[in-house]
Amino acid sequence: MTLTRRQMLLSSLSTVALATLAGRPAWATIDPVGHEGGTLTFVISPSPQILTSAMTTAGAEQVVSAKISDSLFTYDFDMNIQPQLATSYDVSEDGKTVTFHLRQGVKWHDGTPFTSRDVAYTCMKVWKVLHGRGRTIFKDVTEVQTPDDHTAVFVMTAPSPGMLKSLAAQQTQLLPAHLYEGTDPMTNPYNLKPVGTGPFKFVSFVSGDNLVLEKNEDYWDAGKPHLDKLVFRFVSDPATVTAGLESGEFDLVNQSLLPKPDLPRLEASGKFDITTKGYEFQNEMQMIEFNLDDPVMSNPKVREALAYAIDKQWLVDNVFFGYGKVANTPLHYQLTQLYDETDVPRYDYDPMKAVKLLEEAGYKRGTLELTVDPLPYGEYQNMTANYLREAFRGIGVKLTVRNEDFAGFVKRVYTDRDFQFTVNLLTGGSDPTIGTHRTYWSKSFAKGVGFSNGSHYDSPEMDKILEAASAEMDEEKRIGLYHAFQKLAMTDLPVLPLVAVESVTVANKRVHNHTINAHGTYADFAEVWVDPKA
Amino acid sequence: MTLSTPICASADPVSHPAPILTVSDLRIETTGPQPAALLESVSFDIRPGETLALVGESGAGKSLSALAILGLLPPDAMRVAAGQIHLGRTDLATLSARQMRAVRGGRVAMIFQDPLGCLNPVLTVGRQITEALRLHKGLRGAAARARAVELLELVRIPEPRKRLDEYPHRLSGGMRQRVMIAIALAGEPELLLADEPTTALDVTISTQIITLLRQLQADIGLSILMITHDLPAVRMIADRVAVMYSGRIVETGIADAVFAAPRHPYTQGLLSARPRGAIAAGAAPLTEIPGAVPQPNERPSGCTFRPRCPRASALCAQERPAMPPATSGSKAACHHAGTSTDHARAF
Amino acid sequence: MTAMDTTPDTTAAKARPARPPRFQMLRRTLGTPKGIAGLALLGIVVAMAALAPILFPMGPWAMVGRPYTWPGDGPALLGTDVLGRDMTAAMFWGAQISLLVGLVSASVSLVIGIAVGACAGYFGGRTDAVLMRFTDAVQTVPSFLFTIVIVAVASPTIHSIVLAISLVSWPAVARLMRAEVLSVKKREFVQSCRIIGMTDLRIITTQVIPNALSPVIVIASVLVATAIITEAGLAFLGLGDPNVMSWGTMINLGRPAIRTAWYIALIPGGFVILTVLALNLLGDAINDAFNPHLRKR
Amino acid sequence: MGHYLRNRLLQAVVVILIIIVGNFILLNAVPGDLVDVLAGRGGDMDADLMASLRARFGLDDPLPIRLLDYIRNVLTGNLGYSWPHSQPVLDVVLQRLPATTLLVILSVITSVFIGTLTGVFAARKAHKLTDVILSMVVLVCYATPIFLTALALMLIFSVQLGWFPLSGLTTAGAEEGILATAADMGRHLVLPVVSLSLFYVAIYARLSRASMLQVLTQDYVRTARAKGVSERGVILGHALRNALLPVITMAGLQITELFGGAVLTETIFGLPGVGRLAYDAVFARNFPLLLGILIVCSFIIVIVNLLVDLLYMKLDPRVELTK
Repeated sequence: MTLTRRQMLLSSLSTVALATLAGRPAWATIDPVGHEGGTLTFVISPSPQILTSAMTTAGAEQVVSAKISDSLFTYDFDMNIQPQLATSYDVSEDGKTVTFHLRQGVKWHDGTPFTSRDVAYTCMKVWKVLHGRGRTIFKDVTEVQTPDDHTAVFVMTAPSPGMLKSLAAQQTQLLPAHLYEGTDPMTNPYNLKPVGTGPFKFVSFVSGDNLVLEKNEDYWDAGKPHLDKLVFRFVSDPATVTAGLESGEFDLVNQSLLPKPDLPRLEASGKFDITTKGYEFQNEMQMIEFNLDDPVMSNPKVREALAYAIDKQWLVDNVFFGYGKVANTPLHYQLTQLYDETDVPRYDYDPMKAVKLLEEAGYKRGTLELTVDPLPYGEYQNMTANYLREAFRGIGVKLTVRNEDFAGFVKRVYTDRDFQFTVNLLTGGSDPTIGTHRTYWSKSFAKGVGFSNGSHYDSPEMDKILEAASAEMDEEKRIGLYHAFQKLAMTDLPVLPLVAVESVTVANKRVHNHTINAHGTYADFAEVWVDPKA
Repeated sequence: MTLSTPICASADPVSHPAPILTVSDLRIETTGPQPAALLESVSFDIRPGETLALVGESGAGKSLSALAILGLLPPDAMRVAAGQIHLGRTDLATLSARQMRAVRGGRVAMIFQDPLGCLNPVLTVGRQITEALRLHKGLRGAAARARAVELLELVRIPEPRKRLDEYPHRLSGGMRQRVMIAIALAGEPELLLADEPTTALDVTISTQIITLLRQLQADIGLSILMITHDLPAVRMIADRVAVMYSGRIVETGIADAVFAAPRHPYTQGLLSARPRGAIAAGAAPLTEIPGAVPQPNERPSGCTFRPRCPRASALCAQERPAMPPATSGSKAACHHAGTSTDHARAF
Repeated sequence: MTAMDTTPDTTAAKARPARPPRFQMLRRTLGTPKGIAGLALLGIVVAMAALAPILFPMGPWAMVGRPYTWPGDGPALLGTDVLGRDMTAAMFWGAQISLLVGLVSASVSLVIGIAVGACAGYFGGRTDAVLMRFTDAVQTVPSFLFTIVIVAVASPTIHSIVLAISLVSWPAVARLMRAEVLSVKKREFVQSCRIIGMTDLRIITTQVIPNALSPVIVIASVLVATAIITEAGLAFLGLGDPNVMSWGTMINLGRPAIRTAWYIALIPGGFVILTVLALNLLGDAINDAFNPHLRKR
Repeated sequence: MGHYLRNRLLQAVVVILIIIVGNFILLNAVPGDLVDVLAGRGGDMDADLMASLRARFGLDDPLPIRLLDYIRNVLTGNLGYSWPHSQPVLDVVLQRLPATTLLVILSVITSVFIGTLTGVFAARKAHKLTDVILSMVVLVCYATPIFLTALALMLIFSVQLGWFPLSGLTTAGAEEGILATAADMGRHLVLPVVSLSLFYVAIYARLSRASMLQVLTQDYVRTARAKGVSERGVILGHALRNALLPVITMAGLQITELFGGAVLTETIFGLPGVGRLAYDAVFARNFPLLLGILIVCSFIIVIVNLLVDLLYMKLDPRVELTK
């Protein structure tokens, strides 16, 4: 991503189209196509409710829509921009105008040509209005001009460095203006029988069961896709997923949707390709969010005591089955350039120290009772909370685990703020500005808004670091700022990072090219092929 | 007594042809590790066109005799341990299950005490009659229906055609018993076993049913084994009477003779227990005889009536009285039979 | 459970010449093979519940070894669960929760059902119509779905689970009670209570309910069994109280690992079956005792 | 008859109204709403967007007004709109109804048939060894929660033996054609139907055994025997029909319980049914959808109950239309 930032910088000065955008480069990681045709069965959960991600950021919708609909760019593993429906772009000197040159000869699945009008419509009427993240990313866009069918000019009130990294299909999918204009996008029937420009066309959708897509014969990238059919199965039961993989009923599953205890066996069988790549967009962190408004939690000694009471390696080994690393800073270790543990306060497992700290804070052994709210999403947060109950009992703290559903959790934590601490899973994103800043920046605290600054951490020093970092164009300075961030975050400890989670994709070995760029299984799958002999 | 003269179409047993039913030395026991005798040495016969009444208190074994004739004793609970039942010359014990089914409802039909419970509530009257016609006469469809109408007419049911499609619960008690009789007559039986046919009915209806049975007997020459403790009904219909007590027949004879001069103390008690001049509801207990019928497994030694008998002697405790071999008139299984002529004063 | 408290000591029972009929009923219940088997199985579960704090004073959550240790492979008799907790301890403590949930929710739904049924049957007319339509409404919604909704509304704690189960299972009791009260209220003693001017409340509580109670008692064991199954089902869906150890919670935890470590789900499943079986056997025995004419022929 | 039907339907309307009002109030007591969930799923919504969505979804009107609006809409056949699905509630429910209907009908037929057969057979062999063994098997089936049966069946027959597909109602993307599709659905439905049926087989077996034993002691059975009816004729022609009466009532209850109540089975076998839909709707705070499901299910249940009553009347002429 450093590269993109420099590109951004460069292009804003020179207004020169990038040579690398001329065509799809031949990636070294791509397996040469060995077979055309066949069906791929891809398991996801939960069932998507609509088949477009233009107005939602929900994961299932994103996985599905990226196969049907394109956007302007894709990104390689190093987050370098790769062309999709935009072949090149220019940025004006003041950074306030970005011109996209669109690919010619692209047709929607219904035969209508794709034009700049589609880009203008989707950006102004959908992303800017209805898309959670889009509202932030495109908030400074005042207008999308369409001087001709193949040029879209984004006019902004301020430069938006984040925008060019957010134009992948799963985030900012393009919609066919001719089918959406003049309708309410949220109730448009094409949300359920989508018309895109992507490699696969919609065939049928049984909510809660399956979605069938077929090859788009008129795909703009000639010779692709290689699959005849792409079938999505919506299976909520993880044990069923493993069983289906082993029986060959399912080919591919992402997002760690199967029970981690099954992974060693799958790995040993040699029949599966297990990878943690392709989640560079996510970088999930399991962490404890302390409610600093709570009188007990606001005491830093208590927070430190609890931090010492937790054996994070145990969590990595037993809850995550090794798919993750102990988190010693708020940044995911995969952000290699920014991650830095030097001089960052550490809280290695030391229950004796925890007891001592609690006593210093005025809580004798057995006098402190706490409640934890694990995020009800997947089983890992709940299991960690269950571990915490035992770990805290070791230092004489009685912990009650609260079980509530997703909406109840969001309401309790972010609206009512009636909690002591959570075990949460936060998406860091490909850059700290995307996910991590929200958690620590005082200005992102807002009652009723989920997954923002849940601790209500308010430190002018931290705000200064974060604000400087998000505007800093110089990479060295940026690294320095984030080092300061990591030190301060672990000193003040509003949030205790537990595990840097690795998501897992498991594929039958007959499936090739399922993870070839930063989007992983969220990519368009134009390159995917299946080996019928394997 | 409402009827002083018993019907005696065939009062002279000697002049009569061979019996159509002969029960000899029938013994019925409970099954299980310690079998108790429910019926012991029961013998009686019925001649064509004759009505024999089996009389006695509940639990005496009257109904069991009838069920044994049809082979309908509950198989898990009871079995025929000894004795024979001959229908004409046929020993029923030798018949196969299929042959036995042809006897049931064919040569021998049976009607029961509670006509509501005895009719299947979910089937129409017509269906229940035609079923018997199909089984025994091979009649189906319209022919069966037509015959069913005739049968209903025979038992004096008004508007028979309409009744065919009705369900039993829509009919009155007397009507139901007539339907039962119609079903019984469907197979044109030689012998009708009537198990307490009037007990569940009120007095007027009961009389009507008895009258109907008499008329049928006259019309089609039916033999009837009438099981009852309704003594007035017995007087109306029976040619001969057999009095049962505790699984045995204790007295038997021409109905008139038994009624006029009962010889066994039990019969005497039974008759005196009936309030004179009124026909009491059937099920009233015989409070005038002290004590109760003993349970089959608690029967005393010797004469089983001994504990309740005013004439019981030492002999009664030692020796069970046997039925005398006399061939005519009434006879009683009692060591002290007939010592009192005035049965009214026996107690 | 009521049967447990009054298990007759046969010698003592023989010594007493005149036993109250209810006592005889109990003897008849417990004398049958079904009754004996039911009591024995239930006895095991009750003993487990009672012994849990003595045998496993650390509670059901103590981590005793590596997660996913198979039964027999480690110190824990029945193996360890997904977090290395002793399955044996979990089973013993789980017995407490299952019995508690079963008994409390059955009692609550009996109370509601008896009250509603008795009022509907006794007062009749408009009261009856209103109460019975309400009963209809509760019965028309599929009960498990309704339980889920209530638990979700109140968020899953042992209290909300018990409450939800009670709130959906009373209508059967109410119907039974109503039918019985309808016949009881016609009887002379109720009529005479009216004549001497007893208040309705007094008549209902002292005359009507006691005399209409027997068929309701017969279904009590079914209520307990159903409550235990429902709790396990809720926990299986993740709607269990995480702070009590229930067999259903254990099944839920073991379900994702069912291919790797099926024992985690199936052992508690076995205990659920055992308990419900015991209750059903006991229920059958009680039913036979109340309706002896159906027992043996 | 007409009078009876009108009365019954009137009662049904009252019942459904109580269900609507009761659940409306209940559901609005739940913490969190649809927008909270949407925001949570995406992870990044701002307060303005959330407020505007709440306004769109009609979540910011006072409760009584929303309730009245809702009832008015329901009366005109409009069950509302499911925003996350981008479809009217009724459409969403109707898409999910076929799976549940198939599941319910097949399991009712299976369990009534096998259960009654077992029960009658056991009654014929009452207190003999066959009966004792059958009764024990039945008792264990009766004591086994449906989800455990489902789990065990799936583990054995899908996972270990691979005889049946693991999950779903159809093989997505399989060849078309009515016969092929039916066969495919059949294969997918075997295990769910068996696991739902086993418990009810136990119920019907117990019920019909007891009822058969009771019926066999009735006088009319003795009459039939005395008429010379064969044992087979007694059982099939006379006893069974009477013994079936409680079975019919139970079948009505089973249908009631399974419509929407088959959540666990639908979850385990990944069937796209209404039970699962309702379950998801609870957690998505999609209350128009949940209410819609409850209304549609109640409606079906009311109809089923009516049919059961009519069938019962047909089978038992003693039951008269009194109300």
